[in-house]
Amino acid sequence: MSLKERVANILKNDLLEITESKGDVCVEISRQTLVNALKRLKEEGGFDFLSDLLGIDNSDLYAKPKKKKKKTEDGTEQEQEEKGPPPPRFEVVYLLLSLSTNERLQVRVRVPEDDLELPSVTSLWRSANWPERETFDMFGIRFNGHPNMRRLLMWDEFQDYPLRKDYPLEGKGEERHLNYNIA
Amino acid sequence: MADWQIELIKVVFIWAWALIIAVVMTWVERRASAMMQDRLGPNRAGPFGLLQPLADGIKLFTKEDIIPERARKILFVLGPPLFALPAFSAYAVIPFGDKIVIGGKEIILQVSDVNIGFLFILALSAIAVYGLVIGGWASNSKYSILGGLRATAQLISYEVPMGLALLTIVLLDGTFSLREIVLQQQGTFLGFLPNWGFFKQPLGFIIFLVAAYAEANRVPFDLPECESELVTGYHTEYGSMRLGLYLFGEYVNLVTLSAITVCLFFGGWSLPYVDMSKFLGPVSYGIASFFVFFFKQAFFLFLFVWVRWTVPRFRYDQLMGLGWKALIPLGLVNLFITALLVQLTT
Amino acid sequence: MKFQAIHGEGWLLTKAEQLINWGRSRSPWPFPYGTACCGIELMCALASGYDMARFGAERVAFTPRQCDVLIEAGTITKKMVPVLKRIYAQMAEPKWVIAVGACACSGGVFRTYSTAQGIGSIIPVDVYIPGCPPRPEGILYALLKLIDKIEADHPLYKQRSKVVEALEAAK
Amino acid sequence: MAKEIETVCITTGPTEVGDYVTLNIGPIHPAMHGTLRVITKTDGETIISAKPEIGYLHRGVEKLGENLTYSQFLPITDRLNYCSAICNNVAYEMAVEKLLGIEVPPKAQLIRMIMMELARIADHEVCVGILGVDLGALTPFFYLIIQREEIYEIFEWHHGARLTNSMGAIGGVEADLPDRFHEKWPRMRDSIRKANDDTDKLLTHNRIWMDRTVGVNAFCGDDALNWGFTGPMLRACGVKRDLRKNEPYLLYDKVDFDIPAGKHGDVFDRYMVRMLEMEQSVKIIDQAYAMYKELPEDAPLMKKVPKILRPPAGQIYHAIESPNGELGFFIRSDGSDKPYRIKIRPPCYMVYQAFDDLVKGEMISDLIACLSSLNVIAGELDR
Repeated sequence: MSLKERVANILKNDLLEITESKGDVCVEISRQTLVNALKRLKEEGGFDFLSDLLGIDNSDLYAKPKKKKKKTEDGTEQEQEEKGPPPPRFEVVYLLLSLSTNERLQVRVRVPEDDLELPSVTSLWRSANWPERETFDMFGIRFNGHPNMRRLLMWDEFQDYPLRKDYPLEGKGEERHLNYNIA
Repeated sequence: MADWQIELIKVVFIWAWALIIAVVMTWVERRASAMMQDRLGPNRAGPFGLLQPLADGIKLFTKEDIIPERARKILFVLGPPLFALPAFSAYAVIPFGDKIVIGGKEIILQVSDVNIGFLFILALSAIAVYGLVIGGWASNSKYSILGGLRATAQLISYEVPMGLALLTIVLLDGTFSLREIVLQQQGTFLGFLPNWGFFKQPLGFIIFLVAAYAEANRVPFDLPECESELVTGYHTEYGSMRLGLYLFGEYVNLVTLSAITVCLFFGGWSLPYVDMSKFLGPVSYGIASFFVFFFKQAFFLFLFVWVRWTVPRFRYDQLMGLGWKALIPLGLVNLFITALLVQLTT
Repeated sequence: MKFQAIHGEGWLLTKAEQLINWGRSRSPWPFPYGTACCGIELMCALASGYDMARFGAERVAFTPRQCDVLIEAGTITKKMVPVLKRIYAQMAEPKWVIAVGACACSGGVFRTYSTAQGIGSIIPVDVYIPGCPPRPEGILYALLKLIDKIEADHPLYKQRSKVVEALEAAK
Repeated sequence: MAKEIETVCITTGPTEVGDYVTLNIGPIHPAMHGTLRVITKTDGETIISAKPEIGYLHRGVEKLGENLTYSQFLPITDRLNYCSAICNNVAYEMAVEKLLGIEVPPKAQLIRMIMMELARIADHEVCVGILGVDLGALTPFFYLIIQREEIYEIFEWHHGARLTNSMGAIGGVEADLPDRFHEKWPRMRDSIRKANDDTDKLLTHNRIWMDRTVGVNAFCGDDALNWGFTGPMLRACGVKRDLRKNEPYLLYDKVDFDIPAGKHGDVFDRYMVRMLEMEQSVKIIDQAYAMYKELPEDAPLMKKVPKILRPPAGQIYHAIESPNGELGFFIRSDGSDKPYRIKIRPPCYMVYQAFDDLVKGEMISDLIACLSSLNVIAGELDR
C-alpha cells in the first residue's frame, strides 16, 4: 500500500486534496478537522514526529499574471486554481515524519484572511510551540490553545507581519525604542 | 642604625617585594597560560611583555571611574581596599628568611615575630571576605550579589578545614609562631626524610592546599567571579583602579598563601639535608635563605597557575559538599589522630 | 610657561601623555560583542593561531565597565539596537569601537526589514573592517590601527576640533 | 530570598510573581554566545523557570530568499549555521536539486561528503571547546581551535573561504579536491585525533568534569522526540536516529560508520556523542576519499543546469543531517526564477524551545553547561 493510499484510508472524509511533487506527498485538510486528523495521522498513521510548521502567504501566487503558464511544463496546479474561486489567502503546512518508516508527509490547511485562527497542535507535539509562535509573528495567524501566543522573533511592540507578501523587504522604517525607567 | 630604622627598611622592603612578586605573577600567569595553550601571550610592552602589568596599571589608573547610580557609594568604594589590604598585612608575620648579620647586628628576616602569627593570618583572611561581600552587595547588581553570596559561603566554609589542617602543625610543633614552626622543621624525619610538615602531615597538606585554592578564588573554586556564569561575579560593576585593586589583591593573596604553604609544610628557608649556615658567611647566608624561600614560594605560585589552566570549575553545591562533607571530617580525623600521636609520644 | 604646558608644548605634560598613551595602547582589553559569523572569526583571532593577546588584548571582559575596546562583530538587528546603545553607554571612558564585518559596517547582504544598516549610525565607530567575515588577520590589523589612533591621542587636554575653532572665529 | 529585586535589566513579556529573583541572562553574556537570552526566575541558585527569548539575530533570511534567485540565495545559507556553513550550502543545493529533479555526478557527491564531514568535525570542535570554556576549562578550547585552523586551510584551498564557504553550486561542485589533499589529509587525520585525545585526557575522566556533566539535564528519549529533538541531542537521549542512515542521501549508504548514542541524555552524553562522532566522521572521510580515488580524473563535477533556474511549480521538503541535527529546507516554487516561499528548519530551534523543560530545577551553573552543550547557533536559530 503506498503512502497516498494509506493516508487516504486514515483521513477518509477529512481529506480534501492529495498532491505529490517530486515524491513529497501533500494532503490538504480543512481547518475544522485539523487537530482530529493530525491526531489520527499521529496515532494510526505512525507520523509521530513533527518536523516543522510553517505559514505561506498565497496572495502573490494567485494574483500572478498568466503568461508564465506556458513556460512551465507541468502547470497542472495553476490550471486547477483557475477553475474554482480563489482559495483563502494563507495556508499553514505541517511537516510530519514517521520515525518507523522514515516517510514524510506534508499536511496543509487553508486559512482565510478574515478569520486568522487555527487550533494549536501543541497538545500533540510540543515541538509545535515555537513554530506556531513564529507563524503568528510572521503572518498574524493566531493559534487557539497555544500556551504563550506572543511574538517570537520580532520585538513585542512591532506592528506588522513581515513575511506577508504585501510587506516590503526593507520594512516600513520601524525602529525599536526601549524606555528604561531609571527613577 | 637604630632599631626602628631597621624595622622600617624591613617593612618597606617586604611590602615592595610582595608587590613586585604579585605584579610579576600577573605577567607569569599570562605567559604561562599562553605557553600551555600554544600561544605567545603579551609580548609587546617592554622586553618579553614584562612591562605589561605596568601598562595595565597606567591604563586602569587613567580610566573613568564609574560608581553606579544605585550603588551604596561608601561601601562600593570600601570594597576593593578591604580585599587587597589584608593580603598585604598577612605578609608581616611571614618569615621570608632566617637572619642576616650586618655590622655585628643580627637582623631577623621577618617584619615581626608575633607569637600568634598563625591566628593573625587566619583572622586577616577572614577580613578579606568582607571585601568581596561588600563589593558584591554594594554594586546593586544581581550578578554581583550572587558572586558576593557565593564568596561568603565559600570562604567561610573553607576557613574551617584550613584551620583544622593548620592546627595539626601547631600540635606537632607546639607553637603559634611561624618562625618557631620553620625552625622546628629543620633536620630530618625518620632518618631520611626532611623534617617538613609535608612529610609529617601529608593529609593535612592536601586539605590545606585545597582550602588555600578555595580561599584564593582560583579555578576550580573561582565561583565568586565565575566568568561564564556571573559575567565577572562580585566585581562586575567595578572598573578602573578599583577593579585593579581586586585583581591585584587576588595575586597578593596568592603570594601570601604560597608563602604560608612554604612556611608550614616545606620548611621555610631551610634546604633539606644541607645546613647552609655552616659554609656561608653571615651576610651571604641571609641572602641565600631568602632566595631558598623565594624559590619554594615560586613553585607554589606556578602550581596555582598550572591548576588554573587545567581543570574545570566546580558547581556551587559540589563546592559546599566538598568542603563540609569531605574536607572537614577528614580534617577532624586528621587532627584527632595527630593529637593522639602527640599525646602518646610525649 | 604655565600655559605652554597645557597647550601641548610643555615637556612634562607631553611626557605624561606619552606614558598614558603607551599604557592605554599596550592594554586594550576587548569586549567581544560577537553576535554572528564574525564572532567565530573573532574567536579565532583571540585563540592560539592568531593570538590577539600579544598586543595586550588579553583579558576578555564581558562586563562593559572593565573593557576599553568594544569589538562589535556581526549583524546588529533592530531588536538588538537598544542593547548595543546601552552597552556602549555603560563603558567607561576612554572607549573605542571596532566594527567587524560588512554587517556591522553597513548591514551587508542583509538589506531587510529587521537589520540595522550598520552600527555607525548608532554608536561612534573608530575602525571599520570590511569583509564577510574578515579574516583574523584583518581583525588584528584593525587592532593595530586602533593602537596607532590611541597613541596619537591627547588624554590630558581636550583638543578642540578645527571646526569648533572656525565657528568661534566666525563669531 | 527577599522579594523580587527591581530589575535593572530589560525585561519583556509576562513575568511570574513570587518570592523569586528574576535574573536576566543575555543577550550579551559570556555564556550566551552572542545573542541568546534567557530570563530566569531563581530561588537562590535554583532555577524555577527559564524563558528563552530569541530574535536578536533575526535578519529576515526567509524574506530575503523570496526576493533572490535560487543561485543568489546560496551565499545567504552560509550565514545560518556559521560554524558549519558547508552543511547549509549542501542542504540548500540538494533541496533545489530535488525541486529540479536532477541528480549530481558521483564525484561531486563524494566531494560534498568529504567537505561536509570536515565541517561536522569543525562544528563539533567548536561546541566541545566552548562547553569546556563555559565549565571553566579553557585549555581544550585552544587545542581544538588551533586544529580547526587546519580544516579551514583545506576549505580555503577548495573554495577560497574560511568561514562562509558558499561551497558548490546547484548541480554539483565547482572545483575538484585540492591537489595537495592526498598529502594533507593523513597529516590532518593525525592532528584531529591528537586534538581529540588531548581534550579527552584533560576532560573526559576528570573528576570535576564528570561531577559537572554526568546526570545534569538528563532527558528521556520520548520527551526528546515530542519536543522535536534531532541530531546529537536526540542520540544522547538514546534514540539512534541519524538521517545519514535513516534517509540516506549522497553516498552515505555506501560508507560504513556507526551512530554513537548515549543513554541518559545528560550533558556528558552529549559531549561524548560529539567526541565519538568526530571519530566516525574521520572514518567516513577515509572511505569517501578511497571511493573518490577510484573515479577517473576527468569525471564530471557538475550536472548541466541552465544559468537561470526556473524549477517547475511544486513544493518540496528536503532534510540532511547537519552537525546539530535535521536541517531541512522547505521550498515552494511557482515556476519563476525566485522561490515563492523558503523555510528553513534549523535543528537547534527545536532544541532550544525545550530549554525551560531542560533546566528547570537545576542550578545556574547547570543552565550554562546545558546551554553550551545544546550548541545553539543564533544564526540559524533566528534566521
